Amino acid sequence: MSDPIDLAEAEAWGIASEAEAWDIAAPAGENDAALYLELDGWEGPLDLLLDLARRQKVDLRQISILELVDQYLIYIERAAVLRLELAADYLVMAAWLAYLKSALLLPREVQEEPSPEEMALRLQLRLQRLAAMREVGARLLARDRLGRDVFPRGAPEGLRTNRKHLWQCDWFALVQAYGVVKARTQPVVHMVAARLVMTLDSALARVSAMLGVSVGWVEIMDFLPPVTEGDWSDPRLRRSALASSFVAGLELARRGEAEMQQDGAFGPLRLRRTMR
Amino acid sequence: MNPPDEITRAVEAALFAAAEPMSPEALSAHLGGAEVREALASLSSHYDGRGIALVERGGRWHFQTAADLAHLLRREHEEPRRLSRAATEALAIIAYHEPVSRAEIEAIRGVQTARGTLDVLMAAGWVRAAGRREVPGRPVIYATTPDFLAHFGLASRRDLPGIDELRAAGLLDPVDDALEALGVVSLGDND
Amino acid sequence: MNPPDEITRAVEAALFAAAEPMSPEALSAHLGGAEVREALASLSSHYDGRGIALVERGGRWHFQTAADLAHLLRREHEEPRRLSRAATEALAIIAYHEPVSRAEIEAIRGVQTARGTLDVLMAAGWVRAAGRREVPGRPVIYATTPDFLAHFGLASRRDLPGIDELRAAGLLDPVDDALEALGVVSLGDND
Repeated sequence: MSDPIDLAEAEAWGIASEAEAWDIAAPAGENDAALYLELDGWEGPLDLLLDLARRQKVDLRQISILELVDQYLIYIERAAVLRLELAADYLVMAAWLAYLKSALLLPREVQEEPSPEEMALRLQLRLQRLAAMREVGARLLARDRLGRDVFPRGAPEGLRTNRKHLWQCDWFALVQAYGVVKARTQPVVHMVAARLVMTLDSALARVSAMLGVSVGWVEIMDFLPPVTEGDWSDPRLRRSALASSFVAGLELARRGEAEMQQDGAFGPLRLRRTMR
Repeated sequence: MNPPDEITRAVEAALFAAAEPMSPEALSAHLGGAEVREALASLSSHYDGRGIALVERGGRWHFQTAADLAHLLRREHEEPRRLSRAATEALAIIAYHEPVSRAEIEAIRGVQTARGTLDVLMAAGWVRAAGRREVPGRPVIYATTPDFLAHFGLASRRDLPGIDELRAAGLLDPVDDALEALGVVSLGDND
Repeated sequence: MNPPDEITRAVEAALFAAAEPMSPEALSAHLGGAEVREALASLSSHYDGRGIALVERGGRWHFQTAADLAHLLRREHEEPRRLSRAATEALAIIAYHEPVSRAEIEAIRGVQTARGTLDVLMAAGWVRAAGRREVPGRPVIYATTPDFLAHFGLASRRDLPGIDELRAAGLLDPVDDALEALGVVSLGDND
């Protein structure tokens, strides 16, 4: 058993070590007490435990957890006596350690899970891991560091690869682009090209004349001029002739001069002179 | 070559890490009063013919890249790239109407012109900012550069074909027809 | 020592002039596709024992002053700001366990990690966010950077001091895994 820790000494040790080993070079956030729990230089209960464990001066694998628990509880008690404000997690840890201690000491009838031995081992493993990281952190910082122990070239010329786009555009592309812009934005005049049509008047005259000489139903297609005549083979003109002839038929029917008949949708459309 | 002695190593490292050329006095002071001239001479001959040279300029020493390798420091990597259609149009408008503001370019193109488009033309060296137009907002106006004329083989902007010539060449035909015709009729055949 | 060949001179000059460590690939690209590995090896041995050393850090090469001359050079250079203890621990944990989440860092340290701690490490360029762990909450995970290796003089993470011993001792494994390895029956395994 080591001597109970003198609080003042521990404090002094903590503060001194902090100041000596680390500058709290620090962004504002690190001083945020809510996030950054420090008690006399310890960063939380695990840190304090590790420090206490180190004082046992044995390999962390062989520390006495019971002794460690005692030391921690003594520390907390003293802090309470001195009315030091303890962060809640130090007290939580104290309560947990007190429980662990009693579980380790008392004879057990009912085996609880996890066993106190496992909890103790777990604590020990955590301390080992923190200690390991602390140790390698110090070793890392002690290396020959670039900018502290070894130096890069003070004034490197710097390597630059100027990635230059070699823009390509030729005379024709330029002139053509201007043409495109001009064409796109010049006032647009819509010209409807004259095309051959059969006017309603001529269709009316033709249908009317043909009905006059017919005796029965005549299909509307037969009123159209024959394909062999002039431009009438042009399908666009034929479409116009069909439309005009149809309208002419309707007009004649309206006047009562003709009758129209269609048996079904898209069926043949027939006309005949009105029989009076 | 014998291994360098300690002073030579120290001088070598100090000059390497120095942000500025150093006089022998400054070096010596830096190295605790050591005599550095011999070390400088030995280093200078050691680096002779290497990729790095130790040189003296106005009594101060520094390392620099060997003169014949200076081209390694600034490499130009040129990537041929075709000017985008938007950039070509903007360039053509500037060439025909210069000086023009961006708003005027947009008015003529009939579409918005991305900021990057003019940057590209300026990076290519064909267009420059040519002052500001004295109207509200004082917009920057753009004009072509001598490089532009050189690149396009023009003696002056007057060499650009006029509207009538463009029309004669079919370049004022509606876009689709013009594009269609491209494959078939070239400007030269149309003259 | 024979005079260096042209590629060696070019590699020497390029690395000397470079503001950043360079990978062989980047070097090769800069030197028009030249094969540089042999030159790197020859330079590395040429500079052995001189005041300057050619070193490889995380696959990237750079020149730096010889470590044993630190005492001569340090006075001129302001010591970099020291890391806080919290930041040092976080850095060690990230380096030895990477990639790790903040929660994992905190599990080892036993305290919450202040917001600024990781920021300091990231601002120093030693730590970067390395994606997210695909577990509930998808926490960000952190890893070290090539600059970390360069700063601490590590050729690779395998050179981290004591990493083999730590691994062999199981100290890089989570506590739960260690308990299992020790044959301690935990609640979950009790069925």
